Amino acid sequence: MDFGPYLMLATLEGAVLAAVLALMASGLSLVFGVMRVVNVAHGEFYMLGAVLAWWVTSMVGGGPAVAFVAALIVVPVIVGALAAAADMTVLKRLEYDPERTIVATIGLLYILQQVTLMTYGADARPVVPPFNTRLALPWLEWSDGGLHMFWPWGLSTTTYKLFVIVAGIVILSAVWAMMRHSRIGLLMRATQLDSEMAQAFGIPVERVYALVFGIGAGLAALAGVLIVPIQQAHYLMGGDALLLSFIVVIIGGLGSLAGTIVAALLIGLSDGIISVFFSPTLAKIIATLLVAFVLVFRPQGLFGTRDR
Amino acid sequence: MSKSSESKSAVSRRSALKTLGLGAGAAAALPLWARYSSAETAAPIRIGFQKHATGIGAAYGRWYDRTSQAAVRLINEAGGINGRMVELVTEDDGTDPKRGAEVIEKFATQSNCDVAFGTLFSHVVVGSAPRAGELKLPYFVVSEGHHVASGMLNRYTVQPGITDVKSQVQAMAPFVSQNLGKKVTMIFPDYAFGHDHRDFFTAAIEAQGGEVVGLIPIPPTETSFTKYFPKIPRETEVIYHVMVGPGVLTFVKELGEFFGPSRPEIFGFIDSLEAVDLASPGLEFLEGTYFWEGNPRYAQPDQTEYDKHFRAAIGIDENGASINDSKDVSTYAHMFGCWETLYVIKAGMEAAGYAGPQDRAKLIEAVEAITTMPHSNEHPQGAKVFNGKTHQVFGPQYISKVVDGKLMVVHTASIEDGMYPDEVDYTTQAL
Amino acid sequence: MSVILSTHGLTRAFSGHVAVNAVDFTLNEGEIRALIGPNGAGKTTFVSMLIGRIAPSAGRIRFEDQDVTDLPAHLRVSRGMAYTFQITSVFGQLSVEENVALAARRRLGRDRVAVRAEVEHALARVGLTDHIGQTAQDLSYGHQRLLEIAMGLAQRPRLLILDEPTQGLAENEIAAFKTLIRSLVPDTTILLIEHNMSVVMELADRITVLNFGEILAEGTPVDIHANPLVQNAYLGSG
Amino acid sequence: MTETQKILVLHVGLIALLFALNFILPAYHHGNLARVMVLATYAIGYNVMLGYTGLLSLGHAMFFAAGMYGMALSIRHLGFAPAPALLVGIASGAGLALVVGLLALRTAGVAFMIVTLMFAQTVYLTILLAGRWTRGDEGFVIQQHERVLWGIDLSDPSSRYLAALTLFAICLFATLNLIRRPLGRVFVAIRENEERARLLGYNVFRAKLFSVVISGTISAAAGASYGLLFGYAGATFATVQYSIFPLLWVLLGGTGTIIGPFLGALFMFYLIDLSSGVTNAYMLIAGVALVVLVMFAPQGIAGELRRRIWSWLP
Repeated sequence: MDFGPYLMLATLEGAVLAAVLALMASGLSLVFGVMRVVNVAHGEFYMLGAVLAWWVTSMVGGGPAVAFVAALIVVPVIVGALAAAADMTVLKRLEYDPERTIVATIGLLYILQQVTLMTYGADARPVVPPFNTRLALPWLEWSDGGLHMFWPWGLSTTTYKLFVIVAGIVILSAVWAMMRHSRIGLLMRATQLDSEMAQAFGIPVERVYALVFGIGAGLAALAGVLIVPIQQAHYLMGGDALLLSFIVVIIGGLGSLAGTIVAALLIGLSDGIISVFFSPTLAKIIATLLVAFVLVFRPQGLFGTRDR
Repeated sequence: MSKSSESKSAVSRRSALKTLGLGAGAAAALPLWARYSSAETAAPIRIGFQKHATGIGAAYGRWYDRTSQAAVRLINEAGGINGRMVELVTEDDGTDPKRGAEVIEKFATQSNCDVAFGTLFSHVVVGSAPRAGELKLPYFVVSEGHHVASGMLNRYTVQPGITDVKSQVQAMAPFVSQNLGKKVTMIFPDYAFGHDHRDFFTAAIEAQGGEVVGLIPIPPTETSFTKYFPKIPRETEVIYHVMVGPGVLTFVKELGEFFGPSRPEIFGFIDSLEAVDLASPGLEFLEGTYFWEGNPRYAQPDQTEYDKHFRAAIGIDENGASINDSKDVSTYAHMFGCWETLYVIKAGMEAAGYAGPQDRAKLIEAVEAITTMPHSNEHPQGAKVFNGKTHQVFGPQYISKVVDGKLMVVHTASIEDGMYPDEVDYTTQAL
Repeated sequence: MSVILSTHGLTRAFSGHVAVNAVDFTLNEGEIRALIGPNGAGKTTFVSMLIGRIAPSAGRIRFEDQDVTDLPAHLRVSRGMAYTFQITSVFGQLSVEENVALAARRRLGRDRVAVRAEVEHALARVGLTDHIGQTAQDLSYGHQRLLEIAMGLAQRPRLLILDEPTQGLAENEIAAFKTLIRSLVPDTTILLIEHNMSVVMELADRITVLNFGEILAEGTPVDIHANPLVQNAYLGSG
Repeated sequence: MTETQKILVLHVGLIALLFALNFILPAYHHGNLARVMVLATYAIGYNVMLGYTGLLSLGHAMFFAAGMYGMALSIRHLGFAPAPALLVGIASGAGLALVVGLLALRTAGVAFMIVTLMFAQTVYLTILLAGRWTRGDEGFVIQQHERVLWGIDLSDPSSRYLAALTLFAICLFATLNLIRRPLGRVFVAIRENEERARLLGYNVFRAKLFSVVISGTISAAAGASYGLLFGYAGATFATVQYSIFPLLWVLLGGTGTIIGPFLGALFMFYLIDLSSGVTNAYMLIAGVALVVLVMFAPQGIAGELRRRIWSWLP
């Protein structure tokens, strides 16, 4: 494929990845920002989102669109409630000690993964997208002294992929509005700034924590529901998603929502675009090393500010 | 169908009870020392089944299990091996080479298995085989990897039930170059299994006067693939794809979306869609493309009695799915290997007069002495030629075309198409 | 008397707010100097720059005739500076002995006998000998302050910077502390941030008053006591 | 008995017990224990960083793999004998640890965890990229005749066991000695209070670098030995899972204790082995064990021993 159309295709693909990553990583970032803990089980909430989406869509009749909308609404709530329960039964008792929380969430990771294996099984199962039309895209070329439009081989996307990009933007705007303009958001921000002070001012910090953990997991589940018509639900899908969203959160600066979204765009797009220039595995190595070096030389993230 | 198999198992239970009753009566009549020895010979033959129950191989593991259980049931119904019942001792290896090696040790030294069997994923085989060799535990793998015939493993590791990848790939080249095109672009996973495809197919297609114009290795754990497809050169006449793991359906779907209505010829290894329903959303574009199949998933018009027998025993319908759930698609192209391997173990044990672990070396020699296996209920995939020096079996390969959403065999590659010179002679190694 | 430490134009700004502003400061060898000033005057920031916990925004620091501005903290310590924290900062999980031993060991290395002797000596001087086997976090607050000082002593520093050492000490402990500090000079120079005015007045040879990040006054206790600017600053802030 | 004597009795006793077990254990457990000792050595290496210096790495598999591949590749492609190959493996791990330490130690806390994770991921992908030499994920066998060290066939069960025990004992006593020396005491000081250690005049960065290099070297020694003793090198050992394992073993056994890594590895091995007989989802049991442990016994097995009965446990 010519370079121009190739780049455009890589960008489109990158945008889909970025949308999903941004959702998932903002959940991780929210949890870290407010609670100062790293949730290693975050990828499993994403996986649960996808698996439950399969379950809901195969339960609900009325065509793929209805079933999908049902999944989009029901699944994040279930996963969020599950996460909140885990927070109240486990994390609360650890007093959110950072290292012990990591260990506990590794345990949680295995529990969720294995229970899924025992119930849902080891197969990768597809969900029918609510709509999915292939859109061939045109490209402009300068030839014979003028601009000509043509349709390169393979330059295409699907309506569902475009929907994922839009849905990502809408949901993230909603999260941002919630943080900025709602009472809940205010409570969260107050808790983030100083949890002891917030407690002193009568903010129910424990409930805020459970809520935040639930919302964080819900966002991951939402990402899982959105991706499952493109990929399939599989019990091991959480691992790589976790790794990628870790990268995004770190690059964006821990706990910064805006930074997370910018980083998701950056990682999503570069994942597509680096693969234009290098052999795929080498591209992955380069991308991974880049992230490591960002952390080493700019530990506050690309968009964070230094603490002192 | 299910009814008949139920009544069959009921019969077998009754006959087993009868045998037990007879055995107990006979034992009571014998002196004490004889009772012990007879108890030993009546003890079941234990076959350690290294199962990918968890990890990335789990979808295969489930079907390898069902196939093996069915074969063991039939073997037992027919009187077992050397008059002894056969028992599968199943252990999960987590599709992990370290755990695999531990499981082999457990079979050999803890659960008193006579042989080990059933591994699919190459890295588990390669990680486990050294331990099997050291423990002198016959290890029958069903992996299709070239590791056995390449000479990397040892005298105790045998692959008598499924053809290896080198042979499979080589057998495909003539059909591809003669019917689909000479300029091939390969898409394969960027690890050993994919590299085997790359190296063996490149050599084979060149021998047929074709060439590989593009190589697209896909990193493991990749979940989206569209971004790699633009690397397919325009001159490509045939796309050769082989993928494994949970991302396969996405891969094939995105390949279809990428090309839309205008695509080159596509030839894939069914590994890309093993255990995946061809009627899955997004796979419509596969119509008219070609697949290698180790064993045809869809019952063909000229289906043999052997294939019917095989399907019935495991509980699989004519579309290669579970008879209880048409969406539960089997790993039909590979799992016959478990069945056939178990029958090879049976034949080997009978030829060796196998009585217990002390006869393991004899068992290996007996298996090495096998040369041909006829197309039969024991070998439903087709007749086989076994090479006792390389410990590798060779069988026919099938190429199917997707017609009306089903895989219809269009070409059967002969055993000779897949033959290559020996790379090792395991019989020179000590037992 | 020779100068042991001096600063020239030492400045530190935190995102716009200037905590320490172009301070020129000299400390003579063998003296006891108190650094006082209202809360937020920049005292801790100032000494933190001296020891190397915080990098200055501008200015130079000289210690024993060498520019140490660019040296990391541990190298300044190995040249003979020592610092005790305002907020008790001992190794809580470790024993009292090990806390002091860590302080002594950098200088004495593997010589276990010498380390042990130094530990006993330092603990005896602060009166913690009986607590040698205890875990540091089990000590009372006052004892932890004394342990902190013992860790300072065990380093045998040329210059000992004490950040509010008497905070949380009982009256009799304060008295012992004064005796202890007096016994250190002239081998060790003392720079002491202190709020307890009786300690300051009794101990210090000279006093430097910091206000809004600048030196407001400097002189003997009597001079400072009589200085109207100082009185004003304290009253104004209080 | 003085504390030092008690410590000696306990640890020498453990090694003596393991030596005696060589002669009495049934074959299966004999083999398992040999494996556990090598894995415990890996965990000991990990514990130097986590338990004694307070550095939580999520990428230790890269050191284990560096040892394994340094050893295995020099046998496979350079025709080295086992002894020099083992040295190459250990040196690879030490060299990698030095580089990783120099870079990663510029960060702390969560960032340090992620940086080590990223470097480990890079090493894993590099092994795959170099598939021509490493055979990628499939890995390769180190043949029996290539595993004869000074005339001892390491594939023989008893030799293997004793070799594993030797490695384990060396690393056990080396770390025991380390933490009683000034350098080890500085590690502990950094773990307890890094800023205080710095202001006592210790070069904290250099000490942490030592810790990473020592830890990486021991982990590499374990990786190289694992490959040599069990005859296989594969990329699986460089995956994230193998970075998580030593963390689990150490936490389970007790961070910052000398025998903890062994207890943790042993406990976890048999937990998985026994539970895999009960359910396919044996990792579920591992997960539950982790949650329960971190909630009710955060100090791990040896940590609880120290808290309850043996306060002198190092």
